[in-house]
Amino acid sequence: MDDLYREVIIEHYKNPGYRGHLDPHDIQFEDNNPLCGDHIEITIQTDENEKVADARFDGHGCAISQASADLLIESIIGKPLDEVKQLNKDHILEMLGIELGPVRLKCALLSLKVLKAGVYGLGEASDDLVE
Amino acid sequence: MDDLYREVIIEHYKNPGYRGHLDPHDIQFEDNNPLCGDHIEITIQTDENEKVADARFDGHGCAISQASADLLIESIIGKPLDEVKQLNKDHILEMLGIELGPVRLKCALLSLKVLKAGVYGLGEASDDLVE
Amino acid sequence: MSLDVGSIRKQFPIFQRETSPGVPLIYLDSTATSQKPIAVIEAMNEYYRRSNANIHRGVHTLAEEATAMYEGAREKIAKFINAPSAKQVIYTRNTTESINLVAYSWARANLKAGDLVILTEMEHHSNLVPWHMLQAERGIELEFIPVTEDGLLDLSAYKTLLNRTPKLVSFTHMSNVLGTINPAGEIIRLAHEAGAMTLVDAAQSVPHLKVDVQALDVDFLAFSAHKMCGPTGIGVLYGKKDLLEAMPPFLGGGDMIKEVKLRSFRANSLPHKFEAGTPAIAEAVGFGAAVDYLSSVGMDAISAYEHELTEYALERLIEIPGVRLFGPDAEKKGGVASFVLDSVHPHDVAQILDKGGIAIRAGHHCAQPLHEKFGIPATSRASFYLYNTKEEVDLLVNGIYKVKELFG
Amino acid sequence: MSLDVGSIRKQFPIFQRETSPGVPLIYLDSTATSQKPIAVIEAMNEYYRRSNANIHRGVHTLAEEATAMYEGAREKIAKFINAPSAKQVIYTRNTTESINLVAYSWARANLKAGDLVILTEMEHHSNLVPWHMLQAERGIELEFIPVTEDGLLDLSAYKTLLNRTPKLVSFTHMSNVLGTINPAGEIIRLAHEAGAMTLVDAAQSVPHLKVDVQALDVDFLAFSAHKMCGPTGIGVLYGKKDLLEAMPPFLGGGDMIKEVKLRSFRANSLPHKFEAGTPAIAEAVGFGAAVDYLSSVGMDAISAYEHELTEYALERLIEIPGVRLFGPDAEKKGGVASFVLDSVHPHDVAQILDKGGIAIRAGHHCAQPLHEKFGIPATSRASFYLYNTKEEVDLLVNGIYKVKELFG
Ligand SMILES: Cc1ncc(COP(=O)(O)O)c(C=O)c1O
Ligand SMILES: Cc1ncc(COP(=O)(O)O)c(C=O)c1O
Repeated sequence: MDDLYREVIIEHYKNPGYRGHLDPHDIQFEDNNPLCGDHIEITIQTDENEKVADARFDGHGCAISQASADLLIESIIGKPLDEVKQLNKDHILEMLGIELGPVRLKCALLSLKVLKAGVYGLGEASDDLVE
Repeated sequence: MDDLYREVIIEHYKNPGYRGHLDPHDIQFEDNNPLCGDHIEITIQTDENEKVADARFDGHGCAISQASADLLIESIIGKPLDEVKQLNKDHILEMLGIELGPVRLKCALLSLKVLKAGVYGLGEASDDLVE
Repeated sequence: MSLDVGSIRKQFPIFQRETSPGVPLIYLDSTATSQKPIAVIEAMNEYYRRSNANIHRGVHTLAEEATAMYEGAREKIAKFINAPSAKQVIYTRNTTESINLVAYSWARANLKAGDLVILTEMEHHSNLVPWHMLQAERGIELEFIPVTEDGLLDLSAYKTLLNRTPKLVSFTHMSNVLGTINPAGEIIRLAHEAGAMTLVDAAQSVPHLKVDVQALDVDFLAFSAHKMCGPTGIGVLYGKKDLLEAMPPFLGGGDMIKEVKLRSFRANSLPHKFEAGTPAIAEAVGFGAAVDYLSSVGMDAISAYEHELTEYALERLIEIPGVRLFGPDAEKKGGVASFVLDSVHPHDVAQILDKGGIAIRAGHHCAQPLHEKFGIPATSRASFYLYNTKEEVDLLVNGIYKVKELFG
Repeated sequence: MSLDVGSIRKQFPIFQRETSPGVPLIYLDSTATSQKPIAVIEAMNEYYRRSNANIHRGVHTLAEEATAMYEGAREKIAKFINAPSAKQVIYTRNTTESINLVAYSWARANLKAGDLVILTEMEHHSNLVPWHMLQAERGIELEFIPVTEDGLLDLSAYKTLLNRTPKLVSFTHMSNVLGTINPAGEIIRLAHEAGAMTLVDAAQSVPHLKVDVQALDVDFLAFSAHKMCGPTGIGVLYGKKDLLEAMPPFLGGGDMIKEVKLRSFRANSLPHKFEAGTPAIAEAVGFGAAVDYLSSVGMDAISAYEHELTEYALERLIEIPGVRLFGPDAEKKGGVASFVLDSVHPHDVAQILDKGGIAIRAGHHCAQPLHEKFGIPATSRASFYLYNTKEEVDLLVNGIYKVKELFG
């Protein structure tokens, strides 16, 4: 069991460091995973150098989706937006440190999908963003 | 091979005794087997006792369908129409003396179907007539 | 318990497998799809190894054998649901396609703007979306028999709806989430009195209960092989003969025709009119074997056994602090136990149970509106079939305690 | 011949069978459906014995394995036809359903009364009846590229038809009666120049030739697993991405949705939008194995071998007094030999050959208008695949001589 729900996941799920909503914000996006009703909103403040000055996530869902979101936000603060645009699924999987089947992968990648749709300024989030 | 194409079938196919068309006639019906394009027309003259006075078949198709028609016509001449109405597939199969799969059965029973639809005075021939 | 579950389990090769080394499979997801007995797997195997051919129009030995097997299975299935004739058993891909067939063929020929179709709040998406599509295209109206707090259909509300002279009442015989077994006979009788046609989504009932289409007097009934020990890729639409005969064809192509000209065609007679192209032949053979298998065990024995198992499971589950169960008492339901656990997301419940080899389903189970009604996005669902045991229920309960610990 | 047919035949268990005691099977009916290699049969067997589960929404081990196998097969099939993405590979029941999907979804959304659809006179009923139905419902117009006496499409007539600005050109890549391999690339290019969409009925081409959807630049392409060493019950519709994305859904139900409310739904993304309900999962796994099998033998080697066999067969058949062959020379056709024999009805030919274990097909082969064009109700058809041999052709020829004797 430990390999699936590593302490880091349970910990970030129970005690997220970046849950919240920034107001004002420069970037905002939200989406849900229709398979399970998971919902993630991300708000970002950028600085004059096009870097992530601060960010937060909000929403609800399974441990994997919420822990992933917390880890993801932690990892992007201070990063240039251009670098954030390059993030892919390996980034999330490395942080989680577990293997996931196709269904749970969707949970894990929901926050990244929302993040990239927001940073790219898209109208709709597509799975293609995180493949 | 012999058991399938018994001499009687080849014989009735090559030299049918009752091929033709009666004019005038009291009963006429025709139909085809869409699976293979076989076509059978049957014409009947009845007498005052509601018996088959004379009958003929016409059409084209495989040996089984044409031989069956010839054998069938031969077997009904002189019979009361009420008896003809009772004929079923066993009558044909006995005369042919062979076993047939579902597709060839349709060929063998085409003439009976046409005959019964005609004798019953139906608008359309249905497979149910020969089941 | 009158079933010899030990020897039944031996008929299902999958129970020899471990989900990971040393962890045997505990399969509690038969509502999604059932496992297959050796007789079904072997029937298809044998078909491909000995008799495989295209059907109906072939005169060679293999084609005749394949045709006889394909049509023979239809006879078995007709008998299994007590259909008056095998011609009223139309092969489809699954329950979903069966319902769509009615929506495309019968409904588009018979319903116009403003006509009312009554569904229920506990429908599977398969019995919602085809009607949403028809609503968008045709402007038909939809109303829903409400579900009560304890997971039953509100029949008095139904009677009120019937005053609006619906054209069709389409409902699930057994809910795949709540397990509720709806009083299909009564619902159909009332519908007929109001002049409406009826369609029963029997995806969950035909696999688990004795269903008699003539006793029910149902107009259309849909089910899937894969939920009743049969293969994927095949389902059935049963219909009353006069209705099926009057309906226009649905898919056009080979086999569903009597005659084709360059610019026109004449449709074939039943059941072929609705079976266009090369059908799922091996799957029909497997379906026939599944029906033989279930009949040999006995549907009444299966229902009784599942009932006992469900009663036990509900008792044990409700003991667990933080578990909330959905649906009525065991008396009124089939072998389905859907629940939520404290604030642990069903996906997490299911995934942690899976580590212990326990396969349950988590999500909205293709019944989002029902979940919305209960104010939850998802549930965990354990479901039972003839091969499950009380020991497996105990393992499930232990597993849930472990989940609580991890998230505690 | 670069194929090791001896060892290929060993891969097909059915060739161990006798049609009656002492009479081995000579299977010359692969155009109707192909036989299945052990790898395909075993892949499905193994799926049912180890990994059977419903897909997509399950988080347990079996559901994940089943999903990975189902989607993995889609990737293989996409690669086999060189589709840009597996998302453009929609699973259907068969070629027939694939064409109907285009007729129901794309055509009903895009064609109105008076719009022209061009077909050909050599189409299978599957590529005729869906358009007849649309003609009756919508008043679209149909025109047909004529077939010449030697069984080719009359391309100059086609060019003239193109002046009438058709909306769709839908044609068979290879005729299942004449064997004619149509110049699909050119037909598609000309259609596009005239502003028309294209649909290729590839039921006979994908099993026998290397087909590259990107090289063809085709808009839609349909084929069936059962004709290419795969199982019954599954086929494919390939489509260009923007077209598929713009099309409304066809069947409604589970899996094809993103979200369902009581009174509305949002459709899922590709390919799921078009796959409603529990799909043919085991069949997809078998389809993937079939594509692996054909790839391992090599499509070019298969085509070359079939060509050689067909050339030999046509040579031998034409020698027989009273045999009239249909279709072009071996150069321009696949492994199909359709013929009539004097005044012996094709059903009689087929049945007498069957007594010798030789399985050919007799009838109109679901191409009635083509037969009408040639003024005959039915033909006898022998067809070849990678497992057939020259010895089998010789046995066929001997058998035909016996038929002549019996009817002589
Ligand atoms: C050219 C052609 N098109 C379409 C079909 C129909 O294929 P299916 O029956 O698998 O739908 C066939 C098969 O007979 C065919 O040969
Ligand atoms: C009640 C109910 N209806 C319909 C369906 C759809 O069945 P299928 O996916 O086989 O079409 C299901 C299966 O999930 C079900 O449980």
